[in-house]
Order: sequence, then structure tokens, then C-alpha cells
Amino acid sequence: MRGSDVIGLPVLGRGGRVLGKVLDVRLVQDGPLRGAYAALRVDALVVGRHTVAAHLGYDRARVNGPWLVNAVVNALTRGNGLLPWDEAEIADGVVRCERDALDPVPPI
Amino acid sequence: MRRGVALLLALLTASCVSPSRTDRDYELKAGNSAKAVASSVATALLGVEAARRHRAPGPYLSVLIASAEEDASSVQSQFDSVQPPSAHADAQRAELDDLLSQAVDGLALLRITVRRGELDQLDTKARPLRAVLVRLRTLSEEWQ
Amino acid sequence: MMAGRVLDLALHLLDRQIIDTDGNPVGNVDDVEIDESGYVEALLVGPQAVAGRLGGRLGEWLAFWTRVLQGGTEPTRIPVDLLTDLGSHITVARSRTELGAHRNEDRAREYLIGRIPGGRREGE
Amino acid sequence: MKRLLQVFLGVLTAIGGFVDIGDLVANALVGARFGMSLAWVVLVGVVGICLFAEMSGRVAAVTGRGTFDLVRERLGVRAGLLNLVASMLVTFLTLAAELGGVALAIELATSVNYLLFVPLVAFLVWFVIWRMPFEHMERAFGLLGLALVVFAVAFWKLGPDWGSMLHQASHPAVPDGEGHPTYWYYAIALFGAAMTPYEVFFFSSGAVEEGWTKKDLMIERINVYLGFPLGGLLSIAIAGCTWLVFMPAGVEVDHLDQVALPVALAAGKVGLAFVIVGFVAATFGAALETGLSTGYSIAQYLGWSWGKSVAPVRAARFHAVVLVAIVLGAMLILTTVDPIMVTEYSIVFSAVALPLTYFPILVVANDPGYMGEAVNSRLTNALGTAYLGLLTVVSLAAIPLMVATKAGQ
Repeated sequence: MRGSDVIGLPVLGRGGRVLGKVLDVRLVQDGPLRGAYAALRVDALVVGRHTVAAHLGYDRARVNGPWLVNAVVNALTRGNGLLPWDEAEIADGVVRCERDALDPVPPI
Repeated sequence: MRRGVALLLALLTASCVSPSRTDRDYELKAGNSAKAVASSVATALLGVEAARRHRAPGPYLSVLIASAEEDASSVQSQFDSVQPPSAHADAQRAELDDLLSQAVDGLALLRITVRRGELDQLDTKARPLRAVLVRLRTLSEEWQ
Repeated sequence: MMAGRVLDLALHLLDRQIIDTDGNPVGNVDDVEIDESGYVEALLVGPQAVAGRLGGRLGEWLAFWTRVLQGGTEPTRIPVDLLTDLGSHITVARSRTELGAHRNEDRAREYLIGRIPGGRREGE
Repeated sequence: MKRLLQVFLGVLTAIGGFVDIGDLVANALVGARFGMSLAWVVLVGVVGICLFAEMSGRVAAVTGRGTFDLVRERLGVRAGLLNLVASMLVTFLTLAAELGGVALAIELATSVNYLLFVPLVAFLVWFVIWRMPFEHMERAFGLLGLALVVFAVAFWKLGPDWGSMLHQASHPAVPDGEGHPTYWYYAIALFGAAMTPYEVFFFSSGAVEEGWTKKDLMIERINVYLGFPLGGLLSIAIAGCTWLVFMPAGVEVDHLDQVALPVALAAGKVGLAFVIVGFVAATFGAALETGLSTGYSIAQYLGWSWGKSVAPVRAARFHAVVLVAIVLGAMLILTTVDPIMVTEYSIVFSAVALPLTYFPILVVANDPGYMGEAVNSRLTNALGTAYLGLLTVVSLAAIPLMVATKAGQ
């Protein structure tokens, strides 16, 4: 599987309700040692609606200026949520899960 | 990519030439043509002024006057290709076309003089153009 | 095992510049390969990987021309074992020739730039 | 002492490098039609380019990365590509316009048709990029471009009524016989000429090439904050010259030869010689910058080796892109399309494309992950936000105004 196979897929919750699309894949560096680093393990999917807004770094990294841009981007990314990887089922170009809502996205 | 740009430019400039349907349209077109040629003639006359005061060399003046002449004659041929909608417009066409021809001829004379290196004669040879310029301005204001 | 560093794929990995062991640019992280059990196996570099991400007509078009011009359908693969730094750019412990990510650059040199006099002088 | 000289030379280079074919044409045209009533736009444009150049220079010095490297990281591969294509179209048009400008300037001195010079000019531009060290290149053409200061001399000699000039500049009004849409269309053209995006691609990539660090930032700021405003004053002097000479005579500026006429009238043959040298240097220098910018941007987006600081064979694809761009630019001009018209379109499309690169740079300049302590100050962010709004409005309004006014007729 490639990263791009997951990013962009629609995410459906319980009863086929649309929760958004996959904006990003959260990785945790806690696997066995591979070279200089511990292996990167897929931990969760970041789900939301606005792709470009999510990549600017305002929602998860520590970017917070200028004020107005921050406010607009935060409004666009407010609904973003996290879906743990082990609850996600990928088939036929959609991600399904048995959920009504997503977990909040902790900043990095 | 180049073709795309050319196409875009062509589309954007295509709106410049259009048939005129009414007398008023025609008059506006005539006025604008008079104004454009007046601008070319005035440019050339400023060049003549620079030559009279020995402030511009021949090669530069030759480029300046030649491009003014080229502009004027292209405006004239565009104006001539517009269909006059009425007898009144016919009269306007005759009047302006005559004037535009005088302007183009006058500019050509200046170009020939410059290219022969006779910069000292420019001022004399530009005399008829001054009268043409005054009339072009009058018409362009009248037909606004 | 202690809790490791958290990275977001698109935010911290994709599109970052990869630098080889000699300090030469290898390319960008155009995609990543993830294995069955959810571990990142390799970084993928090259137009073949970009085509997959672009998708649509543009992606097909890019894939087609890459196949015609370059002959391969597989991007350059950099196993994660080779990564030595994951920061604002990513460094790897091999040269770009060893990685096999040098062919296009070589081609531009061979057919065009290397043939122009002065192309081989030192940089300033 | 040596440092002082370096700063001095840097400022002079920035002044001479500020003006290119777009500034020459836009200011001359606007001066003849609108007098000083659009001078305020140059001021707004200069503040904008200072802000943008300072931010991107700082980002380049701290991260060691060029603009499109970061644009792709922030916007992703798709939006980044769209951005690259739009910016490169504009830069390519500008490159073609500059090549045409050099040829037209040589025509003024020789009266030989400019088209004959286009292949030679294209070759020379490529050759200088191929052979000349970066710093010498930038400096030589920047300093020669200072010959354009003769416009300021000519303006002073033409003896404007300073009081009425100041009044006109500070109480802008649409002149009689011009419509509001035309006025705003030319305001956008003038703004696009002052704030051309390639200046920023070149400036930040140049900073990476010259290996700037945080320590060089002070010199960079002085260059920008002194050099660009003085370059802007030079632009206003060009507009002033055509205003005084052409507006009363009812002349509209359509050719580069006309731009030089006020200087000939005021300062004679020597003045004219300065103008022609200045035209050649300014347009040639800008042709180098735009040619390099196409290579920089594409190579940065795709993660290739780039730059003049390595041997050409080690950045073969970068040099190939530069070469192809120059050849295509020369071919566009050789189709006999009017270079002045290409210039006018290039500056308006510049205004359209500006937010595409401005916005990502503004975001990265606020990202402590890249910038550490060197993130934007509150003042920079306040100004930065105001300009983001302004650039967006300008970008959205440009094309509709172009259609409505039939490109300013």
C-alpha cells in the first residue's frame, strides 16, 4: 500500500454517514529499530474536509500567525478528527468505521 | 504553452475591431482614430524638436519616426476597413481619411529625411504636419 | 518500548527534500510505501510516484510519458533503514547513484549539458 | 570599511536592479495618461515588495531553501503544481518581454530592426548564466542599470511645478477623459510591475546560492529597505518625465523609443546614451533573473540539484530548463508579437499570480518548525495580513478589469 492510496479517501461512519476524507496519516516512531530510527507505524487517520487548509500546519504544528489567517484556517479545520488505524476498514476506495464521531486531534 | 499564450492574447485583443452599427459608433471610432494618429504625429514632432536642438542622434530619430509612421498607417488602414453606416458617416470618412493620409505622408517624409542624414532640414519639412496635428486634435475632440 | 515521536505523513514527510550522503538532492518524497502490518517500509521518489498522487487525467498523462521516456513504471525506492535525519529535509546514507535516482540527471548531462563547452568547470 | 562598501554596493545594485521592462513601460504609459495621479500605487507596490522580499530572504537564510521547495511542502503536490505552472507562465512571459526589451533598446542605438538582435541577445543571456559567477553577474547589471538615474536628472531639468505635482500625487483623481475602470486597470498594471513575483524567486534562491546565514540578514534588510524605495523613486521619475512631455502633447506611449524621448529633450545626446545603456542593462539583468527563476522554481519543485554555485554538469536538468526557457522566450518574440504588448500582459498576470507565492511564504515565515526564533514580528504580520488582503483583491480584479477595459484602451 502507498500513502497516496489512503490520503483523499472518503471516510464513512456508522450507517454510511460521511465523516470527511482522509487528510493525513498519523505515524508514531515506536516500532523496531530500522537503521538510525525506530520504524514508523501508522497510528491513526486525520479526517476532515479541507485538504490545503490542513497542510498549512495551523491545526497540528505550532504555526499561529498572522492572526487573521490563523483564525480562518482554524475555522476551516475545526471539524478535523482522528480515527484510530485499527478501527479503519479500507475497501473499494472508502474508509469505513463504526463510529458517529471522531476523536479530537492532539497537536504534535 | 506558447500557443496557449498566443491564443489568449488573440482572444483578448480580438475585441478591438468590431463592425459599427450606428452613426454614433462610427463617429466614436473616427474620433479615436484621429486621437491615435495625433499621438503618433505629436511624438514625431517632439522628435523633430529634439533634432532642432541637436539633442538626438539620427539612428534614434529614425526608429522613433518610423514607429510613429507605422502606427499611423496601421490606424488608417483599420479605420478605412470600417463600413460607414450612412451618408453622414461617408462625409466624416472622407474628411478624416484625407487627413490621415496627409499625416502618414508627412511622417514618411520625415523618415526619409532622417535616413538621408538631413537632420537640419527636419524642422522645415515638419511644417505641414503641425497643421495636420491641429486639425486631428480638433476632430478628435469634436467626435468624442 | 517508550512512546515514540509522532509525525504526520503529509505534514512532515511527503514533499520534503531528500539529500544524499554527498549533500546532493535526490528528489522529493513523492510517496511512501506502507507494509501489511502498518509500518512505513520505504520512501518513493520519481514521476511514477507523483503520477499516482496527482490522479486523474494529469496523473495518467504523466505516467504515460514517464513510461515512454524512462521505460520504468516503478519509482526509486529508498528503504527506511537508510534514513539518517528526518527534519526539514531528509538525509539518507547512500549516494544518489547507489539509490538509482540519478538517471534523469545523467541523461540531461549526457545529451545536452555535458556537451556544451564549459559545463564541466568547477562551480563558483 | 570593507563592510560599508559592501552595503553601499548592495544598495546601488538593488536600485539598478529594481527597474525592468515592466516598470519602464508601465510607468511611462501611466505618466503620459494619468500624470502623477497613480504615483501612490508605486509607493504601495514598493512597500509590498520590501515586505515580501524581506520575508522570503529571511526564510531562505534561515532554512536554506528556495521558494518553490517550500511552496510544495506547504500546499502539497497538486496545489503546488498549479501554483508552479501559473507562476512559470508569468515568469516566462516576463522573460520573453525582457529579451524583446534588450533587442528594442539596441535598436534605438543602431536603428537596425530589433528582431535581428533577438537570437544574439538570447545567446548572450544564456552565456552569462552559463559562465559568469553569480555575484559578479548581479552586481554588473545592477550597477549599469543605475544609468537610468538620468530619468531623475531629466525630470528635474524639465522643471516641474513641484507644488502641483505634490498636490496631484497626494490627491489622486481620475483625469478627464479617462474612466474609472481604466484608472484601476493601470493601477493594477503598475502594481504588478513593481511587485513582479520573479523578483522574489530570484532573490530568495540567490540568497541560498550565496549561502546567506542569519548574520547576513542585517545587510539584506538594508539593501531591500534602501534599494527598493530608491528604485521606486526612479520609477516615479520615469512617469514624471512622460507626464511633463507627453501629457500636454496628447501622446500615448506605445513604444520603448518614446520612453527615451523626454530624456533626449531634457538632457541631450549624452542623456540619451545613458538611457539606452540603462535600458539594455536593466532588461538584460532582468532577463538573467527571469531565466534563472524558471530553472530555480522548477528544479526546487521537483527536488533537483540547482544553482550556479555548482558545476553545470552537476545541475544538468536545472541548466537544461534555463536553456529551454530562453530559447522558447526568444521564439515567442521572433513571432513578431509586439514586445511592449507582451510586457503589458506579463505585468497584469504578475498581479494575478502574486498571492500564489506570497501566501505560502507568509505561512512559512510564521512556522517556528522552520524559522525558530526568526518568525515574523507582530508588525510584519500586521502588514503581511493587510497585503494578503490587498493582493487577493488585486488578483481577483485584474482579469475582469482587463476584459472590461479591453486591456486599458
